[in-house]
Amino acid sequence: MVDATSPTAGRILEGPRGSKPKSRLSRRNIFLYGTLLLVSIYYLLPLYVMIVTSLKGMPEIRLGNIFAPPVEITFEPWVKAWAEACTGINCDGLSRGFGNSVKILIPSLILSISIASVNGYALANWRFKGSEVFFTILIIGAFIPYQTMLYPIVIILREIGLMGSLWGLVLVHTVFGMPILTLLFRNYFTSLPEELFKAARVDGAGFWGVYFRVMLPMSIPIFVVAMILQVTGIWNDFLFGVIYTKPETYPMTVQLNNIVNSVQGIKEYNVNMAATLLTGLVPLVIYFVSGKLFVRGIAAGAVKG
Amino acid sequence: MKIKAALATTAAFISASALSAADLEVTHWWTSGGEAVAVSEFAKAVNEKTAHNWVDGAIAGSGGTARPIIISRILGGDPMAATQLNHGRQAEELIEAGLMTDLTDLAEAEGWKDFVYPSSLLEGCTYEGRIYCVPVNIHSTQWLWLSHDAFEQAGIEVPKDWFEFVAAAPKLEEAGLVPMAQGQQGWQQAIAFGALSISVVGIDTWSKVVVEKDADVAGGPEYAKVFQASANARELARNSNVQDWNLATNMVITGKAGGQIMGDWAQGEFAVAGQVAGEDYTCLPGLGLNQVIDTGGDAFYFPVVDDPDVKAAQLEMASILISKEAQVAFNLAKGSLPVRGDIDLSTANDCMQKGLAILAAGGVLPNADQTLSADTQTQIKDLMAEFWASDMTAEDAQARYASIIASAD
Amino acid sequence: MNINSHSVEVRDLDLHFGEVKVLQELNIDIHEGEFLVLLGSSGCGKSTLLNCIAGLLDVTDGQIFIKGQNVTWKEPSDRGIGMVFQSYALYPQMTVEGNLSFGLKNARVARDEIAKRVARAAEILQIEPLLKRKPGALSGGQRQRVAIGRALVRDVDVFLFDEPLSNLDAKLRTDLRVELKRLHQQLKNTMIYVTHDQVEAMTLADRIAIMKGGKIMQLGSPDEIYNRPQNIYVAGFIGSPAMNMIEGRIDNGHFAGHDLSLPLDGYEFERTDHHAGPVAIGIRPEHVLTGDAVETAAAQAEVEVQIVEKLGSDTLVHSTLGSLNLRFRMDGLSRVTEGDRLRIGFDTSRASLFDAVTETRL
Amino acid sequence: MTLADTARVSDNPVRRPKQLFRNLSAKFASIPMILTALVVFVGGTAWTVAHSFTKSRLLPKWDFVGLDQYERLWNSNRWIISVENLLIYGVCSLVLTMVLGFTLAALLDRKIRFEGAFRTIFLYPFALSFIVTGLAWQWILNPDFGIQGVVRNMGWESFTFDPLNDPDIVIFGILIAGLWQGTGFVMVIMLAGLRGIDEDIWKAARVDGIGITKTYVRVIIPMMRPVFVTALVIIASGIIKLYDLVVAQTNGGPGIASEVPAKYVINYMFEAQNLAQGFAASTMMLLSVIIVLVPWAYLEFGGKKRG
Repeated sequence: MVDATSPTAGRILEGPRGSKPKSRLSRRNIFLYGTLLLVSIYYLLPLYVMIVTSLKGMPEIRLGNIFAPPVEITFEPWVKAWAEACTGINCDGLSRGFGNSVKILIPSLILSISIASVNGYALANWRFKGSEVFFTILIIGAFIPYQTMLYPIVIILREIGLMGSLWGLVLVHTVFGMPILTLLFRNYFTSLPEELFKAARVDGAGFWGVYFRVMLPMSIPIFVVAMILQVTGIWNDFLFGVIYTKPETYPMTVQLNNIVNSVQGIKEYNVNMAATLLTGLVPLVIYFVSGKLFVRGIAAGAVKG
Repeated sequence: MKIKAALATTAAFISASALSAADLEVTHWWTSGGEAVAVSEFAKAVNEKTAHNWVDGAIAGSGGTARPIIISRILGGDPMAATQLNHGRQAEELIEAGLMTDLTDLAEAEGWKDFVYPSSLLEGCTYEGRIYCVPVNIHSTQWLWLSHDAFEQAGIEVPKDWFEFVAAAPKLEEAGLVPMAQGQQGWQQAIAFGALSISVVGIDTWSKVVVEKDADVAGGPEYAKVFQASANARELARNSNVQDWNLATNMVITGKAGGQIMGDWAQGEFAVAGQVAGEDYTCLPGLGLNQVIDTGGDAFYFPVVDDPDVKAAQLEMASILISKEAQVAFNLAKGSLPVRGDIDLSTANDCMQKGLAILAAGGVLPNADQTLSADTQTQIKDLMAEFWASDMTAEDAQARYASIIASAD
Repeated sequence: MNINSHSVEVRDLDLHFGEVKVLQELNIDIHEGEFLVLLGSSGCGKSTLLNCIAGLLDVTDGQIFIKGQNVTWKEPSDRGIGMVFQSYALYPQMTVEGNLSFGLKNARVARDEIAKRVARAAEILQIEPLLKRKPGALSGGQRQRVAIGRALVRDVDVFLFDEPLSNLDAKLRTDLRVELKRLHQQLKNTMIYVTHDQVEAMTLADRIAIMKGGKIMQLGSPDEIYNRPQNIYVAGFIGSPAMNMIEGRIDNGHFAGHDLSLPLDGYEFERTDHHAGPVAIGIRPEHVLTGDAVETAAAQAEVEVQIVEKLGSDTLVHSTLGSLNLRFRMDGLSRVTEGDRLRIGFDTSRASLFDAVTETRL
Repeated sequence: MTLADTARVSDNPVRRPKQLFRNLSAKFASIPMILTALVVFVGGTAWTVAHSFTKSRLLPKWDFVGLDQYERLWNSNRWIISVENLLIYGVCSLVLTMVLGFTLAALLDRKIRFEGAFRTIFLYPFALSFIVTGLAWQWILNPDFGIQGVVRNMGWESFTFDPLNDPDIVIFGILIAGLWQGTGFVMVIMLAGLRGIDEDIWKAARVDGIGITKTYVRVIIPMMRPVFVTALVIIASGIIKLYDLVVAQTNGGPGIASEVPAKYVINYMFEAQNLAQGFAASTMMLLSVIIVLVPWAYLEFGGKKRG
């Protein structure tokens, strides 16, 4: 690893984690940044390839080198992916799915996060007999492949009359988002000082009072984390989206799958890549914009057991 | 004219209540180029000839992706108006559970029995004497597609059967071509295997195994030839590293590969590419060995719905799907054969004509969907996927095949 | 009997966490206006008891009364208590004023009444200039004042303090200690105060309850606790440096052990003066006589000085007498050094005598 | 106790309230969680397990056949390969994700410049679905157009890097994509954990002359146990569900070399229309999860009390 072990005088005073080195080209620095840059290539390569490919015309793609930048930049694949690509007989690209995805995302996001945060809060501060058992079941539930639950869920939704409705889908997202979110919220609320909770109870705040007046205002970071995780999860969902919706309300991922898997003649890699990027755009933007908050939120206690 | 008459009969037993326009959601997994054109013919027919609106619910991928979605929706009490399913044994249980609309009255009124040919198609839709689906096309899977361009490059004649094709392979390789294009997916490999088996051993032996499920025959010396042929095919396809069937077909179209064993739907791809049968490519039913084809195909089912408007519209739609005009338009586009024996397909190309001729001559086999359960078919697909991608010996593969047949249902 | 003379009563309180018995058969009566300190080392159950009284923990068995009302199963806010926590537990997103008024708003107190009470508490605690600030902008001492204020505005009968001064530095702790004392004198409320710091306990308490293992070892005034510890644990816990414990027997009105024979004429036996079994005598370092006073003592001995600790006000000497270690206090100006031999005397009238088996006072 | 006391206690009998009604709001608020746990997870699982003993085909039915489905399952070559693949993938993914995630976090924690940029680069793949991940890597690993093709075009003709078409290493081709997608999130968790370590620990280690690597291994990592537990839950739950990535990248191929259990379950449920076989396979998956998880979960989440 990094060579900073030699206890040269003065180093000790520099601070714990090697702080700013004196020389920009020290061996340690070359190693450190070298490693980071190398790893960055691994992480950036697919994105680079996707972007570059999506800007090429098909003839250029057939020439071979997927890493070469486009000789002639064309936005046609993007236009096609957004508005023209066909699935079956519908040729309106991804555009239709975008609005649907948003319509699915918003209520799912709100419901799943509200329920999971209240769960986490109850588990952290208001334990009752059996609460840990339910929580353990929930955590094990995180390991069940969703597909196994497909039929039972169909039956449950049918029985409560939500099959095929938007709310059925919202419910499914809430249920399957619950394990990890509840774990995060529970850990976060556990990490908050318990005396604060006690003080609020002495001050006469009940279950909801403490939650809304004391806990909630202190929990912005973890809500950001939950929101980012859920936006990603719900937006990227294909399985539930396709089963619990109808063609006119198919989310974007279903249309992405249709475009990518509808091979008409030859595979239009550029359109596929553009469609892929378009579909990933919402979560990507959220990550790029609020990545810092995400890290902070996780640091703010989501990881404390 | 006939259509109008059919519509009249349909309307006759649909209740007297005024028909109002309904949105008819139709799920299917026809999304490749030729398929999409074909399905739009149906959509056009429904939209133009009725007051109803075809809402396309295409789900890309194979039936494996689409089927759970379709079944979940039907089970969950949120059915679509109509859905593609392969007829045969797939829908039996849904019918049994009373989830599918009984079309018998309509079929009798329109006299389906009289014009659907071969009659096995309607049998596939029949459960305990009642009819539950509309067959829309006939697909057969015993076709060898050959690229004229490729053989020209290699400087040899276009082969006339499988064995000639195998003999020509070294020449193709010398010319830097892939002898046989083969998509690396289990179902395509199973098709190749099925085509080889019927062509190599003939109908009788084939029936003993596939229809009667005689494991001894399946493991016997006669069938060993099939596995030897499959092992040969595996060698020929060594350098074919595509996944999707139409990409493999595209290798044949562009002359990069000599040939491909694929169902008759490959024809649609040739058509989209503007190629002409007999000039640019050749098709050999039964791999040029046995003049037989199976009669699988697609069918439409109509799940039971509550909405009376939709109920009525479903019957109208069923009637249209099987009508002459729609059959012609659809099957020409899709490259499959129509389900009616009473239409003139002079516009059909060389390959379709060959298929029709075989049908007329009675060279008809039951389709795997009718003889083997999806479960057994999946096991065979798994075996084939493993066999084609590995160096498994023909003997090992045969032994395992025999054991699958032994437990088949 | 005047019921109201008891402000808080705890009856047969049990608290179990699974198999662990955190509080056992606990009984305690706290008088109106009394300042009671719960003292003990960590894990003794003192904070747990306080939390039970506050209603923040469900008891396993037993009853709790506040002002004659059975509050065992009442909500914390319905018990007429105010509580101050070690970590202050101020709501970080609210201003000082918000923190002070939060409980009153929850109790739906009229707005002008809230303003009045907040103003009064702020005045008492001298935090008026801080009212609009958020806790993050306050120093530790200021935060603790706000925390106290939060209890104050509730206008309650009983104040509960859970180690309120532990997070403060030494100087601030001393100041606030005095202030708390003054506050108690001014308000005359019942106060229950948990601490592990015996100086705080001795200076603040009307009575101290010393706890160990979920039980009260002794409940009494600081004076009683210090001078008449009821058992060896209390004797050893209170006082710094700790009491000298010498094991031996009672023989004919004398304590005999470690070659010492100490006459027990001046000792007030609480139970029996004829105890046959092994006993231990406890003598506080300051009750070992040195210098001129030695001559007046009925029993004397010569010790060897091992370590001398100069504390300024007095000098602490660690010495050995044969195999026995003895600590004692001398005047701050006395000149002893390591290795000296010193004569010392014992005053048994202020000693404590314990049954070495039951560890209780004789 | 005095007489007056006795009288008062009996005058004012406050019995322990019914356990059921204590903490009522909390219980009320937990109803969604309880329903999810009991109805969906326990109920759904029980339903699945029960039907694995039947011969349900397309639709769930009650035709009890005992352990037939399990016998067939364990005689299936594809299932055995799936399990082996999951084990290889699982162990590699768990270890590598942890090690890479931690190493990257440790590197980022060394007060470097552009930390935010690097962090974003490592994290962004997590925003993309497995489908997208699989497609992108399928593309990059394509022997003709991807890395192999490019290197060969540069003149190194014998260069071979074609994991997706080599049955022996195809699972590692999937691993490359899986790591790409998942390490960033674990890195963030690790980074958060590292930031939570008291600076004094580092000072103490410095003063004691403990090397940096050794400090990480001996001091920091043991202190980050809860962080590792959270990471473990998240990684492990992802591994067992591995499906989309395989479907998008190789669809189980070449042959059946990259099949995984979740795919077996789904294929048999829906493609083979043999629900019971799929249920039997998913029961086996669940069983292994439970055997590993329940004792651990009990220790981790169950026995602990606050305070």
